[in-house]
Amino acid sequence: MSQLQQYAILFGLTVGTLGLVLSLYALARAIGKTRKEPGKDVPATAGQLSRDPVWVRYHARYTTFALLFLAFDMEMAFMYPWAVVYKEEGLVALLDMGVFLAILFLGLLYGWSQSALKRQ
Amino acid sequence: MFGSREFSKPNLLHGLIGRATGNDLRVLVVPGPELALAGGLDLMDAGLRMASGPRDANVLLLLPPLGDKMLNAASVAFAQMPRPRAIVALGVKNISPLPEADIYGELSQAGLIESVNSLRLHFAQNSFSNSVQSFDAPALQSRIEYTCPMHPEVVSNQPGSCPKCGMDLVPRETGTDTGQPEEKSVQKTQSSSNAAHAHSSHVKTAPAEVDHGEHKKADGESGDATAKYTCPMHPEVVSDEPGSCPKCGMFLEPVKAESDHGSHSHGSHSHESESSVSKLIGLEPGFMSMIEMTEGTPRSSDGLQMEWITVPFGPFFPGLPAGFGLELTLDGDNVAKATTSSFCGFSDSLENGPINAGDYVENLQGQMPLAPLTYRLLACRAIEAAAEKTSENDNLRDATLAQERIASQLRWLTNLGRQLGLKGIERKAAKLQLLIIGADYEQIIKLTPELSQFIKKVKATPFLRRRLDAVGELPPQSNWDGPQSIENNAAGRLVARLDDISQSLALIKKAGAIGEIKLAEIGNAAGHGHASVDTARGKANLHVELKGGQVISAKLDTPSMRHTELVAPLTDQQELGDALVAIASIDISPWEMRV
Amino acid sequence: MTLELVVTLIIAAAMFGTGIYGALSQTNLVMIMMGIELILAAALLNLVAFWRYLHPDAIEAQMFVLIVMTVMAVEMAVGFAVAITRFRSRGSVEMEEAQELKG
Amino acid sequence: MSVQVIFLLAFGLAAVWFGIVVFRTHSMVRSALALLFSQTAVGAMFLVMQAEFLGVLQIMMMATEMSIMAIFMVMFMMDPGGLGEMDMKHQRKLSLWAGIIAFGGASGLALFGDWGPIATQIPDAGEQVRLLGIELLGRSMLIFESAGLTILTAMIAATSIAVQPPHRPKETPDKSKEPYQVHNHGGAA
Amino acid sequence: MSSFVLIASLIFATYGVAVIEEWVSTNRLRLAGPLISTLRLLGQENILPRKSDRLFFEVGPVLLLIAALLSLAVIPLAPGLIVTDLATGALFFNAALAYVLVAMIMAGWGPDGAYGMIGGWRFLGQLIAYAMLVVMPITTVAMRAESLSTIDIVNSQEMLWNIAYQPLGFLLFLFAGMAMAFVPPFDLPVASGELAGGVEAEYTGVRLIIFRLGRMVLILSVSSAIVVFYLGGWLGPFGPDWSWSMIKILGVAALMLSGGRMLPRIREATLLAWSWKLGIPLALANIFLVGVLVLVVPL
Repeated sequence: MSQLQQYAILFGLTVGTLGLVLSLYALARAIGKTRKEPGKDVPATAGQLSRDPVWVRYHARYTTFALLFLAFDMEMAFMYPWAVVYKEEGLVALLDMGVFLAILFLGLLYGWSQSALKRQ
Repeated sequence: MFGSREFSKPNLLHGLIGRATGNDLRVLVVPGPELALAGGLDLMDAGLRMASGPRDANVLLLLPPLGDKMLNAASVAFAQMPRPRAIVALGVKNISPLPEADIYGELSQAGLIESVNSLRLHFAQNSFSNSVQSFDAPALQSRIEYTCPMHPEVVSNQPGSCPKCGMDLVPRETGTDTGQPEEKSVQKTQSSSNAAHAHSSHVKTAPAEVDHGEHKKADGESGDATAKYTCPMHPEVVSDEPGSCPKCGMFLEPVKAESDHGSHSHGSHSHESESSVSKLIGLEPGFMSMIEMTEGTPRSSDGLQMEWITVPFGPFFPGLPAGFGLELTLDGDNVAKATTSSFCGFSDSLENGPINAGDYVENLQGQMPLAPLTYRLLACRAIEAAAEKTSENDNLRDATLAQERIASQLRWLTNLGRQLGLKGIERKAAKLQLLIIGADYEQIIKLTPELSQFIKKVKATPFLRRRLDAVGELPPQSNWDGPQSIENNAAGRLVARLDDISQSLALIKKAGAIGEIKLAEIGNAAGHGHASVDTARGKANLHVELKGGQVISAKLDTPSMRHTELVAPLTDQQELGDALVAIASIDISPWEMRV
Repeated sequence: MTLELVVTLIIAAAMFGTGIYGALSQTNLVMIMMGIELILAAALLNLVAFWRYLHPDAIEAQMFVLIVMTVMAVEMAVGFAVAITRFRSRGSVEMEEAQELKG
Repeated sequence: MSVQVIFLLAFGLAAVWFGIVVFRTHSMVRSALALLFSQTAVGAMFLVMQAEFLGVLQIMMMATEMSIMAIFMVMFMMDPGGLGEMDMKHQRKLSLWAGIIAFGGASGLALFGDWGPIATQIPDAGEQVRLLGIELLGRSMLIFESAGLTILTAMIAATSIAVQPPHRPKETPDKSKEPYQVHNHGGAA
Repeated sequence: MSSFVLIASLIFATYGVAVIEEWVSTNRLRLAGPLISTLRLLGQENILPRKSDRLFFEVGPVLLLIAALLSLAVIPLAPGLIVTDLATGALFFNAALAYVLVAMIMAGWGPDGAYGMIGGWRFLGQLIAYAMLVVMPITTVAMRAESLSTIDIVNSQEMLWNIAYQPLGFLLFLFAGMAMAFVPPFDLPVASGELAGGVEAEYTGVRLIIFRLGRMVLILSVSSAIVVFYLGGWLGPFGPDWSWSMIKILGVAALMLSGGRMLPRIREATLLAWSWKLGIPLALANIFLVGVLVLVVPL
């Protein structure tokens, strides 16, 4: 099966799931309508109505983890091709990737020492 | 009629769905699962599963006692439950804002099982019916109030312009006051400022420009030598360099000392950049400056000025005590401020004149459903002290008190298990609690090995101590008289409560029998009496004044009243999950809080 | 066959144009970085199109794509670090209010 | 008009349309996720062009990175929910013209440049990954290591800028009554 | 014919995971349980929150289901029984599961509810903790198999399963897999004790069916990935090969669901700290260990 056919199957799988979901929605709509009642469509917070909008500038505490993750994530892109050819290349591949991983680990250690790996 | 979904002629599929709904019941217990356990009802055994919120539930189970604030909250929860839904009332007759209950049963395990079976029938028959009515309740009405985007504390009922900054007020929907548990404090917190974004009007160069310029920004690095830096929260902390305040870690803000007003001419501080934002060169008119918006807001611990939201963790929050109204101001997922209230506090029953001693004892016991016998003992002892009489079976009474303490600690463990996701502990503690509550002396002795084996299992739960020992650090001089523990954190309190169970078991074994708590015969004695009882949550004391066999005045001081002040320091700047576990670890009973 | 190459290049050009419009018109630092991301994505698209249709044997093109992806990630990391510091000291990352950073 | 062109056009138009939505929508999270789906459409175009490893990599990397961009946008932009319909743009005319000229130039180049023979013979997916691996360890080892160094400098730069130096007062402050003098010996000038 | 068998076995496995999940959480084995709760939810009203972001509210659960199904597309139940045998199958599994995060952010941000929003952004923090720990063990598995295709990976475990060959990688991948499928003790976004249902709080009716179905397929795909990468896929001493992979998948799912229940829910700060300070160094050590092992041991 050539590659393009495989991607076509994946695309078909996605469209098939969308079809399943839409048919389920149609079945649910056929079963009955949702009745509009006061207070029903307000976000439910455990017995009280919270009407104020909640879309605020959410203060995430893992910002420094995120920065380190953005840079560290790239290492994965280089590791997959290396892993595939590793057995052929033998020792030079191990040393090569060793240097690469050591460099990245250095960055991680620096972050660790600057207390970036903590809940800010 | 208020529970079923509308469909003209229900067909086979609707019947099937009705039967399926009947077999998969998700219950939202009002006031809370602890009440069911205290009343000896085993919901799991009856085939009901706990719902985590109103959207997840299809059965509303009402248990006595129910105040009107609790009923208002129940009507809000019922309104938010998706149809088909049903109301089951056990041992409760008048549930005014809620519609007529679908099934009435009496408050016992047999009554519960019988009402669950009739509930399955009810769902099978009229999950779908053609005559349906909308449910409405006073707590659901909403009215429009107007508030200024820049100053959330300015609130008025009709449109106009804000007295402080002249911007026109923005409509905002809010509940009518009858629905809210207590007066919404006028000083709304940050939350309404994000409603500010509903305003599309541009920033007018309002008179308030003047004070912007004065407020010099704390440019952390290039602090010039003459400026003084002080901490916004601790003005007495004064330092001549930028940094963070040793007391609270907040960033030190530059203060406008008189001496340096004229002298600052340092490069980066050119006077021109000091002028207000809107006079910056090259700025398009109508530019919505963000500096103005984030200027006044307090800084979080990592120096960023973020917006806070006020989120209610209301009466039916799984994991928190039932009926405990908690409102947290969240900065991200850190708690910045916590305000507590109670949906079912007790009220002094002496407003309408003195009542005789026997009724006072029954009345106090009725108001405290989570610890009825404890407060009955407290009332009897206080009245007997006032009448200088001593009851003969005092040590047997202590055995009853110990039995109730064990039941209360086991309910606390169920709550902790539900909050931390430990289903095994939650189920086992509930089962043991149901056995203990109805047991007489021999049964308790037979239960002792099972109980101590369960205590060992809880202590051996992997990672439980590690999860709890960083949480719930009580401030040093706080008046905490609950179970004393060596380590001052949630893990210490867990171990203290487990030891409390074993001590109570030993006490019951020593007492030899469980005594019935009856008020000694006092005739028409008079005088002052004081008594104090060591309840599961701490020391409760009652001061009673008797005249002619009648109680004229009584002053009750319960542990939960004192411990609610601990909630704020306990949860300050804590992560949300830790704050909730800390609150659960001090085991507040909203029934013991004043209304 | 050149039709596919030209179609891809035109789409990459359209993304490039959108990226430039975005980067120049937005006032917020983070939105400007999104514009740059779009420009880099257009560059990626061109690279892969050239590799696929013109020189499939030159595997260096794929290596070049990996490097451009690294640039995207690194640029975002440092950009957000600058945004955090600026927000901490000034309270906003609107470029309009960054006049004092001018030379 | 082979199947490939149709899919290329479909995903391409989706990518460009999401790119435009990024700057037109008011809600910040919508704009961040629009960019995410634009990058995913670009990844899908790589798949259509049979560069499987790059396409799957692009789809994966961009999902996590653009979500992180979404949280940073929510943290630093004024009205993340888009309730206020605020328009945060300036120098509209200039940027519009710059965009059109850029598009015109690039597409002109694409249309009128002669690209020479179109290759039809492409290594299959597994082969591509293997060749890339050998290339990585062979000729482009220096590029591979310098990419590592770039990532290292990015990590160090990001951490040193973003993380506040921990402020610990040098010695415990004394409890005297007069105003609280904090003595930072040798602190930052 | 084989595609019909494949679809039937996937549906059976998802139903099996749903039965195990209900059995673990209510201590009652009810084979018709998932069917009954699906019918109940089908009959429930579909409430739309008032000022919600309608697009996110609708797309969230559907994207979760599509991401989980796409990640299942590269999992082989038997040598021929696979939806698409991509040459970069292991990478595609990881790419598909990255969109679980996007779905959770949409489902959290959409309905404008406090619990959902906090749950959604918490899951992004959780991703930052587990993402690297998913990637590096897959690299070592690919190292041994010299290819990213999942069928080659299973064939490479002919002599010795990867759980014995690289146990450290197995433990890290199990830890990261449970965090990826937000199975308790890592159920931060949908914590019922802390956030009253979190991201699921605002969903009712048929959208909740899609959300729960997506979650079950996600648990199935994570446990089948563990089986394919570490427990030798369909390799088994005797009997039909697809039965082996089915038994192993349901076994791993049961292990994940019941094992996790015994631990208290982890704090997000602890999860991040542990995975960055202990997880990533261990993963790097695992790469070196396996690197040497692959060169030395002829297996």
